[in-house]
Amino acid sequence: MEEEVAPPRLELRNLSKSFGGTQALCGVGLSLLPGEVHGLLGENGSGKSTLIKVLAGFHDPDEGELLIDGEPVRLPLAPGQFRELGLSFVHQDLGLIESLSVLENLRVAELASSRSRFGISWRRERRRARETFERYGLRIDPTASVAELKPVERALLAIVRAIEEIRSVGAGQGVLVLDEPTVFLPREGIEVLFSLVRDAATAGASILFVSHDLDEVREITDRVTVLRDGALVGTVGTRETSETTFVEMIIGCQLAKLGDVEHADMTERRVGVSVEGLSGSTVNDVSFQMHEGEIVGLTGLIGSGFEEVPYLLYGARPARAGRLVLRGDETDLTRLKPTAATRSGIALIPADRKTDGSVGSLPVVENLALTVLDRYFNGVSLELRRMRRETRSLMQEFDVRPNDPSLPYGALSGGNQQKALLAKWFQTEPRLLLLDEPTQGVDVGARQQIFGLIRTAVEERGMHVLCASSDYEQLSLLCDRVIVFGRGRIWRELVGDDVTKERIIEQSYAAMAAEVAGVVA
Amino acid sequence: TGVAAPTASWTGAQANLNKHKAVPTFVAPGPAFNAKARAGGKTIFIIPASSQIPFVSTIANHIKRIAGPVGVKVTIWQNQGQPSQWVQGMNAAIAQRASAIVLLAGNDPAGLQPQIKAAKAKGIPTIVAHLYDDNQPAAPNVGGLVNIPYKIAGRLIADQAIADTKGKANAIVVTINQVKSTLPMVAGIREEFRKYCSGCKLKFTDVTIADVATKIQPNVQAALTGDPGINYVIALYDSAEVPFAAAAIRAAGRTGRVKVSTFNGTPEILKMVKQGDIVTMNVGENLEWIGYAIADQSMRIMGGLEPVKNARVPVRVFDKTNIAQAGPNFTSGWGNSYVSGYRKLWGLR
Amino acid sequence: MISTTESTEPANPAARERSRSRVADLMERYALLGAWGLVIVVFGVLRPETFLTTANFSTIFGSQAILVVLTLALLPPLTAGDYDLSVAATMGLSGMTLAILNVDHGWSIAMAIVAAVVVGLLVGLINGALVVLLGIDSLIVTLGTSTFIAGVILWISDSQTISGISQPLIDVVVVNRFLGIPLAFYYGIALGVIMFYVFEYMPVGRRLLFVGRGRNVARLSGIRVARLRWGAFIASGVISAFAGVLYTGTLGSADPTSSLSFLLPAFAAAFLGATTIMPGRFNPLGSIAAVYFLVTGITGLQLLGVQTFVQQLFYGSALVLAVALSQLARRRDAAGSG
Amino acid sequence: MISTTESTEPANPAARERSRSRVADLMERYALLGAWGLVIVVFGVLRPETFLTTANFSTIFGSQAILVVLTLALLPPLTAGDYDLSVAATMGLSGMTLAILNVDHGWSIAMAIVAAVVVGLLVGLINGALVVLLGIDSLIVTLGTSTFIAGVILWISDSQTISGISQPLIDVVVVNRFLGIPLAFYYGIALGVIMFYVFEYMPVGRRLLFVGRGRNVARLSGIRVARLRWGAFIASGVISAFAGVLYTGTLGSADPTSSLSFLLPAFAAAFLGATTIMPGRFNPLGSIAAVYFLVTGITGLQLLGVQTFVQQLFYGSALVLAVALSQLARRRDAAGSG
Ligand SMILES: Nc1ncnc2c1ncn2[C@@H]1O[C@H](COP(=O)(O)OP(=O)(O)OP(=O)(O)O)[C@@H](O)[C@H]1O
Ligand SMILES: Nc1ncnc2c1ncn2[C@@H]1O[C@H](COP(=O)(O)OP(=O)(O)OP(=O)(O)O)[C@@H](O)[C@H]1O
Ligand SMILES: [Mg+2]
Ligand SMILES: [Mg+2]
Repeated sequence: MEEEVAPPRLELRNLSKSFGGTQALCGVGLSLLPGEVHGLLGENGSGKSTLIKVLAGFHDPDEGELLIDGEPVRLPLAPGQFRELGLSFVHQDLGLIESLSVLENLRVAELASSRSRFGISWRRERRRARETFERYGLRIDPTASVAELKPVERALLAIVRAIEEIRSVGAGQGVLVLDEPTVFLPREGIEVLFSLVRDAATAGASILFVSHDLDEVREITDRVTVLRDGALVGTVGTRETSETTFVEMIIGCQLAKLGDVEHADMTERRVGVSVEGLSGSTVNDVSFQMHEGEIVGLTGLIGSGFEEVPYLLYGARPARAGRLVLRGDETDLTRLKPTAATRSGIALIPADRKTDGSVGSLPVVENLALTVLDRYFNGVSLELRRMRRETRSLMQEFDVRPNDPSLPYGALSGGNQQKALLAKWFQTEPRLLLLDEPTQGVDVGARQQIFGLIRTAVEERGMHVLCASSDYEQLSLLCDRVIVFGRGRIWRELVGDDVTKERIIEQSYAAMAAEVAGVVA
Repeated sequence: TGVAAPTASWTGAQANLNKHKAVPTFVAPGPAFNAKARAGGKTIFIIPASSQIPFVSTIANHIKRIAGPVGVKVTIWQNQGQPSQWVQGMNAAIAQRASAIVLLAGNDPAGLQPQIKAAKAKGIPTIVAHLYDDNQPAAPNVGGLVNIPYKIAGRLIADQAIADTKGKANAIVVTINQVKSTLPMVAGIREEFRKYCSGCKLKFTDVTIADVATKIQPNVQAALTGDPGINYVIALYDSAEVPFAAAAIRAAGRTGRVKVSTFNGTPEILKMVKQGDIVTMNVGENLEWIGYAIADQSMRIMGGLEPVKNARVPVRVFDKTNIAQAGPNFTSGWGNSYVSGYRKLWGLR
Repeated sequence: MISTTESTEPANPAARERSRSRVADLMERYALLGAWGLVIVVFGVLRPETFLTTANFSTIFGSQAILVVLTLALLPPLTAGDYDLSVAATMGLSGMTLAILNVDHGWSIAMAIVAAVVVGLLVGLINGALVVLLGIDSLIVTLGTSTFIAGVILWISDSQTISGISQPLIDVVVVNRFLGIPLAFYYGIALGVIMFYVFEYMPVGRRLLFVGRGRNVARLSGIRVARLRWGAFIASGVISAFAGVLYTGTLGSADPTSSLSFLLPAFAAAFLGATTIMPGRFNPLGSIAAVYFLVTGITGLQLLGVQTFVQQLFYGSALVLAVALSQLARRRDAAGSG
Repeated sequence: MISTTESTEPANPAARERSRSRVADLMERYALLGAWGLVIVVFGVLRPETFLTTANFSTIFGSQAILVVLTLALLPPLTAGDYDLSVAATMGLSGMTLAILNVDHGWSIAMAIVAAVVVGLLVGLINGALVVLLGIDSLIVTLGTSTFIAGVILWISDSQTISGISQPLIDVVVVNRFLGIPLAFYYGIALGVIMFYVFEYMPVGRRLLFVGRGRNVARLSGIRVARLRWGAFIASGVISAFAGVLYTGTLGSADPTSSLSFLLPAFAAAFLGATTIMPGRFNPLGSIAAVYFLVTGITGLQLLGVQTFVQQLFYGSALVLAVALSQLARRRDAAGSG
């Protein structure tokens, strides 16, 4: 790159960071050019988020240099220093405080910087926030608490916040760092995001973009840096690199091509699960059935209500009406509690793994064993040794790395946490498995492995799987039938050969168009 | 003579006060004995109610100083007033084979029966000092008593309220019922009001020891608001109550119209008697005298002698007429008769 | 340390997960004030001639300034997610310092007050250092320093009450009045209003809240977590010291042990206060309302002449009932809408 | 209520998020025991003839059984993420109930004990109901019930100490000995071991831990969160009542107020105990070690005959230093490796 005249906007050299025994980063280098969208790829646990948290001043690196516009900056960064350097972030877990209001979260940058000192006018701030959301076409109440928002809205809030912050830095300046911002976004959200990212890049900002979705990466990035086990694999131009090369760089070997998935039509088989007249806060009088050996997907656009269904079927949120018949056992969903749901063989893997999934401060083994404690209780005492041993092999099966059951769950990387969560519920051998965005943040290799495990369980144990997701590719790879929602009702069902990414996208939009038409009419 | 009964009954209260204004004289509590021979080389183990209460630790230190020259060893079990610490102290005393255990100033033997019995079984008598009035029944298994004339003290603080208002007392009494000596003091107060001031008004408000700081002020202030005629606050225990009662009077804006009479003779409160704006009288105790009395009783018992029935510890009324005699540190005003008296009694030179 | 992140958060975010009607919102916000009004009405009916008098309300307002200030001292650390159990001991230490310097060493009252406040500042500095630098749990640190300070007070005072504070202090605390209420009351209110402004309208207040609600997120957002937590402890120490000055001014003396009994009432008021005015957040105005609600009831009972234990029964049940009330408003709404 | 989810978690999970060397791990685990050993050595050198005696250790072990049991009573709610500030009051109430029934009403000692334990159970039931059903913060509920119970004790006892408990109770608590130590000691140890077993080797213990650390996670994992929290309060009430029985058995009497002074020491021991044996978790064995570490130091000072303020200085600094020590072991490791 000798011919480049302008220095990179941001350059990292020889960055290393270890946690106890784990070497999370080892001599990594990275440079972001002005106006560039730069992808950061790597398997789960390869050190992407760690690198980003060093830039945020959260982790103190063991070693490494940082240059901004060619000027060296001392590491570790002081808290808030990233702001002076023109950096803004969307972190993997979004960096929002749930118990505080949307407005407070949105304005954290101003509140954190000690420039303005007196007399916040909350009335004015509310108005400004409403205007901001309007500009992005969002309908979020600034006075609501973040806990009241859906995962999508939270992601959008974090994205809007970061983009607003980078705008305030000034045109053509700044670095926007996005750590897996798209996992909760449905297709149209991703499109909005990408257009915002392109605008920022055109204005001269640099963007660092992390995702496990290669299509997204190929769509938006100019160059890509790949990490493996904390070490740098290399930086390549996106256009010059093929998908298989990317995969090879990421996992270090060729990935067996999954090929075109065969989608059997199983609607003729016996009905194993039926849901009747389900109503929640957005879904209204929904009924559908699941057949034996069938994996059913639920999808739709924001606000269509599909993502609520798994929680209603598990009793995690109160249903207004509805019945669930699971292999002949009938349940009144308005009275269902998670305890009873677990007893009758239902399992839920929630989307928000941080608050609903597992406890970060406790070891992986205790988190995983929680749902099957009775299995290790021999009437006198828990067999802790066996618990540890079996957890280890379970982690092996789900490719949770590092495979150390005594590690605190929170010390796992985001994708590995997700794999561990799947493991936690899989081992209960449920009759009905409810998934909400099950492979969010899981890398390509592990994703295939997990799909394989789900398939096997369905085929060998006759498990029923219901998967709510706005990741259309995931649905097309996993499901035999996809139910598309619109306006809280079922809009269409796609079966067999119809289950393709394209068809799902088409129908999701059609549902929305119908909705708009419905409103107009 | 021809003069009829007192012009007003409150003068009886005044007379009682006057009687106690003079320096008390020493009266031997029992027969003389050779203290060195009887008690020399023995150990008194003192467990104060709480080492954090100044007058309690002062008495303990007096005993230590007094008994030293006689050849008696004194161990003080420092504690923060928790019963489990007293239990530990009792066990330590038994383990160290003390010759006598003194439960000092508020440490109720009713609450330590298992330990007192264990000590008794080992031949160690438990002496209870500064807890009971002479007329109060003592807990079982107690080997000796040094009582305080609480009832007399109660009568005197009532007399002050009656006499100072010339028979028009309207008093609120701040009690701590949880403390054993409150009972005889209240009995004394009621008796005086009945006797010398039948038209007077008497109200009570009770607090627990733990609530002294947070409750006395609001309670007294509320009482003053509720009855604007109140002109006296009778505070049973000076250091625990008077600062808060005085704060209530000030905060209610009644300084000069509401006075305080109290008991214990703590120097800081005697100082307030001298200032005179709020506290008009304090029934004092002589902590050194009490120390002598306890040493005397302990040495008798350790020496195998008959315990004395009445330790004859006096109290003295301090008001503006005689407060000067308490000296600059407010610890004097008791003469020397008891020092020489006890020394003679013990056969010391 | 992140453990205590959510620790002192008084609210129920789960329940907040439902949007609710304005009425329930207002009911929750003002339930405590309503309960207070009710107490006043009840005692007003029972004892109109003594309870419903200016003298009585002047008593109620004038006698609790110390508790108000001490409760306010708890709020900065609580908001930042830390417990400060040493406030009551700090109040005692600063009061004792003031008394010793003023009475025994003949310092002018102004200088003695400055010294007393500096003492509070030092305590806060030490607490903060132990919590932030060594990363020890705030509860155990302040339990430790509280006991230590109690020892220091006994030491420097030789377990004696020190009386004879200069009259000017007593005058400006309890003797002088405005509208019939001793000045101490207005100091407490003024402090409360200032703190309300800082918490609500200054960035630092929100930063503190972020630190208390999500320490990691706050760090990621570039907030100087350690500095703010430390600052909260210092603020707490200084305000406690101020309470100590008022306490000594009220009593005209300082005693070595009584201040400790203010600790639990202050915590009760802080937590009760977090259910009103701005439910779910520790807030100064709510805390003040809580203090006066409780004392109004106690004073009323006192005027009725009931026994001490009845006051305790009232205090205990009023605490629970007042919180339950605001909680029920929220619940009923949640049930109605969800 | 989710607010308090993480509330009572003693550890620093962020710091724990690093795997660390065995040595630092052991150092952290046994720092408190090491400090205890050091205290014994120091006093052993200073006062060999009184400190290093069986009588002394029998005293140390025998006299603190009440504090041990009361500390253990705190652990179930703390583990479940709740504070129970009413344990000391409950201990007082059950002790007083026992005394009144046994002495004043002539109940047999066995029946009176049963009644005392039932009283504790009822208190736990009520605390649990208020916390779980009404969804009120545990700190304020138990502060309220604690005050209420204190009032009830004054009421039923008429503020008087009740003495004259039947000898058999006294015998089995403090008179009878095994290896020279009163039986009370063994009750405390036995309870601690049972609780250790339940927390560590029974499913319910693990579930309780998850309820405390992540209430929502627990709920969605099918755990009956409300029932477990309620159960924790009931356990706490019953164990507190047991402490009350031991207390009354030790003193041979019941007094109306002294039990309250055990509250803060019990909390101190629970939190200090959470730094040892199983660092980061409230654990019974650690709590017992903490109680005996602190009391050993205090007893040594008492034998030296130092003034009481020195005891407080020791207690306060021992608390902070012991925690700092285990924290430093962890830190050094974190620094060395990260
Ligand atoms: N606080 C921590 N303590 C110990 N180990 C940690 C900690 N944070 C991260 N790690 C470890 O560092 C490695 C890198 O983690 P990181 O979160 O950077 O991965 P990632 O590339 O972002 O993965 P993902 O795609 O799953 O998000 C992992 O092995 C992880 O377990
Ligand atoms: N890696 C980490 N993970 C989680 N918590 C941490 C980590 N490192 C430090 N902490 C804790 O987070 C808090 C903030 O620590 P930090 O050293 O970042 O403070 P700071 O805000 O940088 O302060 P200062 O402005 O004084 O530099 C402290 O309580 C510390 O114990
Ligand atoms: Mg990551
Ligand atoms: Mg820093």
